[in-house]
Amino acid sequence: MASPEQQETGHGLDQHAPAELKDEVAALTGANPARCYQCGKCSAGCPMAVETSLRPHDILRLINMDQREKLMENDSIWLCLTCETCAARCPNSCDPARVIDTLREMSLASGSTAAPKAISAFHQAFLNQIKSGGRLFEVGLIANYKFTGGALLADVMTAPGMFMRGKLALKPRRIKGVKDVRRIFAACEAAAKEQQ
Amino acid sequence: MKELQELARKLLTDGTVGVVIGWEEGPRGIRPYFCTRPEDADKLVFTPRCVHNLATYLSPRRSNVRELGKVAVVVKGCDNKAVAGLVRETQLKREDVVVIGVRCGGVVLDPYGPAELTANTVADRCPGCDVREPHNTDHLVGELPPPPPGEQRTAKLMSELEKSSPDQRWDFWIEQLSKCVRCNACREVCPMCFCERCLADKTQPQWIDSSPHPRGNLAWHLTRAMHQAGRCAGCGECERACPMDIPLMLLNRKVAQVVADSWGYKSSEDPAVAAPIGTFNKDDPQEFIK
Amino acid sequence: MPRIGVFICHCGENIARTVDVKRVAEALAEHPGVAYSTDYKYMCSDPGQTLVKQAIVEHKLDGVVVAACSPRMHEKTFRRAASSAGLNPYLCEMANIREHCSWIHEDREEATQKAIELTRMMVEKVKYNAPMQAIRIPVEKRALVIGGGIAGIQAALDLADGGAEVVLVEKEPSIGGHMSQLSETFPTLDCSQCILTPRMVEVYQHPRIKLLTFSEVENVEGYIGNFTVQIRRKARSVDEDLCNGCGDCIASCPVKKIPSEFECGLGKRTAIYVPFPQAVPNTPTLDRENCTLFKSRAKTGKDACMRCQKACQRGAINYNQQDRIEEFKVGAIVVATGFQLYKITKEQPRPGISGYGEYGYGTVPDVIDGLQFERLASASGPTAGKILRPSDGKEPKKIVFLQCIGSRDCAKGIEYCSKICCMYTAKHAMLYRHKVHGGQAYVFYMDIRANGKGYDEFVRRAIEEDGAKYLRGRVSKLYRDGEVIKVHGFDTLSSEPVVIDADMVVLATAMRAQPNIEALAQKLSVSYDKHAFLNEAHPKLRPVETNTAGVFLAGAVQAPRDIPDSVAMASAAAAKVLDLFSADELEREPTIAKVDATICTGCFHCERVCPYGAVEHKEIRDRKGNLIKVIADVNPGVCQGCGTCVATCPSKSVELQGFTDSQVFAEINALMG
Amino acid sequence: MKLGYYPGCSMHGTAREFDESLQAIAKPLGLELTELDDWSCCGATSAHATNRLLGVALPARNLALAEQQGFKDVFAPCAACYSRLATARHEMQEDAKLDAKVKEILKRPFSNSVGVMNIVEVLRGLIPQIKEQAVQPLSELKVACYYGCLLLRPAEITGFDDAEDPSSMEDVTRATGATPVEWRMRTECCGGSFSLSRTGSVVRLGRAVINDARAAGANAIVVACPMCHSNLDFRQQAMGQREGATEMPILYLPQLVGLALGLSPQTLGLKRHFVSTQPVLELVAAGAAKGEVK
Amino acid sequence: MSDNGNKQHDNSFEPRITAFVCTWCTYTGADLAGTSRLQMESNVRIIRLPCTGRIDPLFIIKAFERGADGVIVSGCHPADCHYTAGNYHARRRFTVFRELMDFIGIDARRLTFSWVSASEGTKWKEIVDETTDRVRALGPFTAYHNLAGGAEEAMAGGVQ
Repeated sequence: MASPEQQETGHGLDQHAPAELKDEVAALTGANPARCYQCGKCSAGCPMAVETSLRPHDILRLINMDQREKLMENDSIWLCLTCETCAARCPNSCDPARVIDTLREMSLASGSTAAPKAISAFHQAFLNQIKSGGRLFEVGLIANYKFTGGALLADVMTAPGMFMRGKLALKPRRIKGVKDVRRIFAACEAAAKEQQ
Repeated sequence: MKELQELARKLLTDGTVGVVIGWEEGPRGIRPYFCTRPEDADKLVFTPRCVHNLATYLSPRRSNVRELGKVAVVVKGCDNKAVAGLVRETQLKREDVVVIGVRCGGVVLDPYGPAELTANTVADRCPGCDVREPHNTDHLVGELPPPPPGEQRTAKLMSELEKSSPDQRWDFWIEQLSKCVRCNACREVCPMCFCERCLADKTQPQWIDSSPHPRGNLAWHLTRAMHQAGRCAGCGECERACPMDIPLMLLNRKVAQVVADSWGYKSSEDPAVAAPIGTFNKDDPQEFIK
Repeated sequence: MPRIGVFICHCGENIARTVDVKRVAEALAEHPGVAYSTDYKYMCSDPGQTLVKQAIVEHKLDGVVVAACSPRMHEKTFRRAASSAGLNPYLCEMANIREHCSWIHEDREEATQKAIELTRMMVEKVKYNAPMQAIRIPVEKRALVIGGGIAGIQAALDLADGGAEVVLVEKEPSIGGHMSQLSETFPTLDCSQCILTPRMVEVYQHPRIKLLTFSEVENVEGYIGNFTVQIRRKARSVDEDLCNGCGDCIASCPVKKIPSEFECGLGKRTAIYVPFPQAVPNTPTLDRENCTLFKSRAKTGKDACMRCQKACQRGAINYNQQDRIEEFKVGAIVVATGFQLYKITKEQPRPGISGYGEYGYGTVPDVIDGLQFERLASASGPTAGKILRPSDGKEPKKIVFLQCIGSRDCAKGIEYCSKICCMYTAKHAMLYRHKVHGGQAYVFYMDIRANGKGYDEFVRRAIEEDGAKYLRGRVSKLYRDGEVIKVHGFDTLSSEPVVIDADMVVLATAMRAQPNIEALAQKLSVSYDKHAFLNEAHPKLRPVETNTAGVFLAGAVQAPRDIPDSVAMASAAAAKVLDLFSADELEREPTIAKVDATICTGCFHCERVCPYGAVEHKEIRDRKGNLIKVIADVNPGVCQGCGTCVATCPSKSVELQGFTDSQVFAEINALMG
Repeated sequence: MKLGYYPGCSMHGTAREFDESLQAIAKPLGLELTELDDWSCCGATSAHATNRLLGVALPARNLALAEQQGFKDVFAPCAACYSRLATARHEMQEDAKLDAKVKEILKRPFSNSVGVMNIVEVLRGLIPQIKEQAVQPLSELKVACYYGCLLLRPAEITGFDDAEDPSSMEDVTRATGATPVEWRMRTECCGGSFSLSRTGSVVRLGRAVINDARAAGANAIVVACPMCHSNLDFRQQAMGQREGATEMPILYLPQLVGLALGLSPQTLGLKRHFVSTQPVLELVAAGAAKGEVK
Repeated sequence: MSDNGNKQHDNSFEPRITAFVCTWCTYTGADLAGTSRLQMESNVRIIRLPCTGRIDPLFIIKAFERGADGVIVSGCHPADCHYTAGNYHARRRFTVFRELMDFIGIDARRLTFSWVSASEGTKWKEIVDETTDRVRALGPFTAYHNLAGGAEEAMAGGVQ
């Protein structure tokens, strides 16, 4: 049995991603999907396993089978809570959590629309907030999120408690280094484009 | 001086030993003296001209010496290291010899040269000597004189040589060693050269060309230096005995330095101290090995 | 003028492709001292060897050089050929023009030139080769078997029945090993004790077996055919000759609550005890750790209790017994020290291995390991064969078996498969069903590895007839929840998360190497892998031999093994030893050092550097018997031929046969000539 | 103890009481917190879930700031921020390419020399002080220590406690005089990052946590993560409706410590919770009363 | 570093290198290099000995005397010696010898000492190629060979 050192290809940001999905993922995560022997321990501990159609071990399987579309077009990768339970218990250090992060990134890059609106909208809204202010402005987030179509959030808005309890600041704070932050965003988004 | 003579007389009278090997005044200077009769004990002397390392007479090659009966030998600290060496390498049973140590303030380069000890006349091994009072002897005689004057020339020469380029060193040594006439004086005088048949005299195969040519000379002196590694007592007799004035102690000192730096070994008066070649530590330094 | 024959091999295309063999043969024909030089397609083939033999005879050759592959490959072959043609085998040498030439160079010119030089070099060496005879050393026809488990027992019996004397050493008070703890054995479900105990008794009664229990190997010296081993007989506090095994002492012992090792902590024992009723020998052993007398000795210096001594009519109890060392000469050693089980606890005995926090690090009382289950299922066990929960003695209605605990789990530090778990888990599921009617067994597995005669059928039976539910997947987490143990798993086949409320969980824990087996391996200078399993000499062709001649392996000391494998290995090892013992003398390569008495000065540098203590002192006396000198002398039996003494000897008074100074000298000259 | 303080966004909003209680106990425990100048958001899940580089670069900016402002350690009380900062630090150490890339993006000197600490780690280090300063033994209080995911996982990044069988939060709790209950769900996920976007899951997971705590006899759950808090506190109603069970107060660890130090509910922001913390306060009072009897 | 094949054909000098190796580790490692078909420089000639412990400084002196441009000494890694300790003694011996050669003015870069195990075919290839490149760059070592010699001139053929 080859040791992980031997098997792990270089870590993230390889300019020339290899052809096969498992190699690509390996290159991007530093974890090696080929080491997965489908024991399902990840899925056994996954809090979302009851809700997703693809469980962590299915995802690893499809990666090893080079089933790019099946993965990108499935919403399961978006239902990961990133609680890291799978990664913590994987006998072969396949790090499913990190692998799924990477898949989401790839899926975005591929322009897939598999992401549940609510979730992608939330991520978008969240990041927009940071981009504009450098920090999260919750009220702004909520507004922005609602605007981008996250209806679910109504309950927070209507929760009078939030304001009563002074839990929602009303004025957005903008940090000095906001330009700095925006530059970081720009650079990272550019890098992401390069990826594909 | 008296103390030494009294002791020798006593040892010879009560038959403890058959011969006391020491030094006497000769016509041209100090020379080794084999004292076998109590009445001759007064001839024994110890002065800064007592250069010879008498331990060499204990080597098994000098079986004729042993025919004189049990041997007492007078040693300076440096000579005593050779005695220890012979015992360590089972060439001599310590109980077969009476070792008379003399406290020493250094000796001159040449037993037949100027008598007085100065920075110019002092033998090279003496400055910084750490065994002016010999250890593990049966008897210890004389007052401890002041430390030797001057400084070690070889040490200086060695570091200069080390600073120079390989080619310069090569030229230096080839020039020096080309002088060698293979008279083997260095070998004969060395207490640690006790082999019945020296490797250099072996002909099947002949590793070392025996005729005096630079190539064979180099092989000979390299091999001899290797054989001295961790064994050389540092008495300098080889260099003194060399008729061609080849700085042989440079090689021995270099080797001694390597041995000290690598494994912290210093030539010792104690036979129990294990020699560095023939022993090892699993984690000896090995930077030079890939 | 020497008459040397040179034979250049094409090795099919392997050499000829890059080396111009014809030219090599021609060049060598010109070389002084070469009487005959030729090339051939396959020198090692029968016609090739015949060619060599004929040439030796026809050309009256007094030396042979075969330029072909590595001597490690065919030196023996050609030396045999030479000797069958009446030439001393050691006058035949090989030049390696394949591994060291044709295979590593492309340039034909370069390769050919190099091949010529390498062959010349060997020709020059052969000129200085001397005829030699293989060394013969007497063989001590007694074997040491270390470990009294099933492997050790089998090896000892085969050896003794084969006529060899045997010393069997067991560190525990009784032989029997893990097998004696098992209830029933797969795939036939016959009772372990029933098949093992007769073998144990046989060992005890065998006239040629000396059984040393409660003993350990202290030191090993010597070499194949001539080992000297020292055995530590640990103080038992009971005189084995006087004791008649009546057991009165045990009955009298007031300390009764010590967790029994044999029962894996599920049962209790006294301070003076026999591990189990069928123990061999059934001589009790006093556990000084827990004995009242020794405790009070430690505290107050006074002796207390002493009931066992009073109880013993034979006066066999001896509180002042000391460890003693016994020495034996043996010709061969069989290592059969077996294995230990992996534990899932937080603290682990060796770095790199970690426990299972997700399974509570072994803090949940009704989570037990496979061996504990064996004890529960064993008729002679603490529950008399009933399956009951350690916590409350209730019968578990739902039981979950987890396979691959520690095994095949890189994250926990053990990547290998323990081989036996699939089978004994299936067995457990069956036994459970046979003993708890209406009970339900679940098995979490990853792959079923049932590759033995009747094995897969056995597993199928557990599923088809005894209704064990097999779920393919690892369990992520288990924890105690009131009465039950919640087992969170995933069935990768139905692709459904599974949570089982189990009454009891059995972990099929990994087989690991014995604790500090490394120390023993070093005493035997046998190498071991990173998991401390001892290494066989060759994974396929020499499975029970080690790289130390005369030391053999049997059972789980080499890798996880089941009973049939262990027994097979044991018999194989025994056969190897008997083969070794079949001759009165051993043949060894005569590559050893020889001292030239005429010039040795006895400085004993050689003695200082010799790794084997092969250098002895020898007195040389004249006719009248006066001691002339003491010189070095090499014991040919002990010398292994490293030649360190030769390089160390200042006067070159010692030579290494086969690699003499003259030979090396000639090689160097030939290269540079 | 002097630490660079990285509050993170929620501490100034939804998790205000977390910040307040922490500030309140800092002085008595001799904890000196200097807020990182011009800190920015760590990107939270949204960043690393969609763009790994961003998920590292955003926290890295703050680590770089800390380094420039001369801090040896950054203290991120919010478990999510802690996780992001620690992960960024770790990944840049492990992955040379990433390290180079991020440094290039940051456009400021950075040698990744700053350590990252979480609230539990810090308070564990202050246990002696807590015991010393405790004026109100919370002897009547039984709490369930809830670690959630981000504090402990992945072990090679957090590493301050056993990922499967942690004890540090319990140790701090004992120091306050309260009794930590034995329960199962303390390292399970509450659904945090879907708080707004997939409430269904959050309710399901959160309910399991609360039920288990209740079954174990806890009077309150103690958390160290604003997301856990907002789920378990703010969404408890939703869970409760389907369960019809009594409410379970959710305290931040510093709030618990604050109570032991005798600080007022006001200062500790105990009034800001959705689930009333009154039952807890009553138990504290009861304990105090008993204490006086003794 | 030049890999096999692309030799510095600009200078015609090809060094002659003698390797003294132990049969258990390095010789076997060299065999492995062969069976793995690792192409390497062809300048090295191996003299096989049981153990590095057997390797006498005289071998090296003689090799240089007879015109070797470089010498390799290689054996089992520490703790792996087939004879348990031969390599440890060799290590001490050559620690002194190497320094001595250097002191005498023989360029230490002409001497390579290495541990190459039976499984390190690749390492052996590297040792061979590196040493060859190094010595090739140093140029021919004639100084020693050209020293006036005596009786040996007669037997320069190497045959006695």
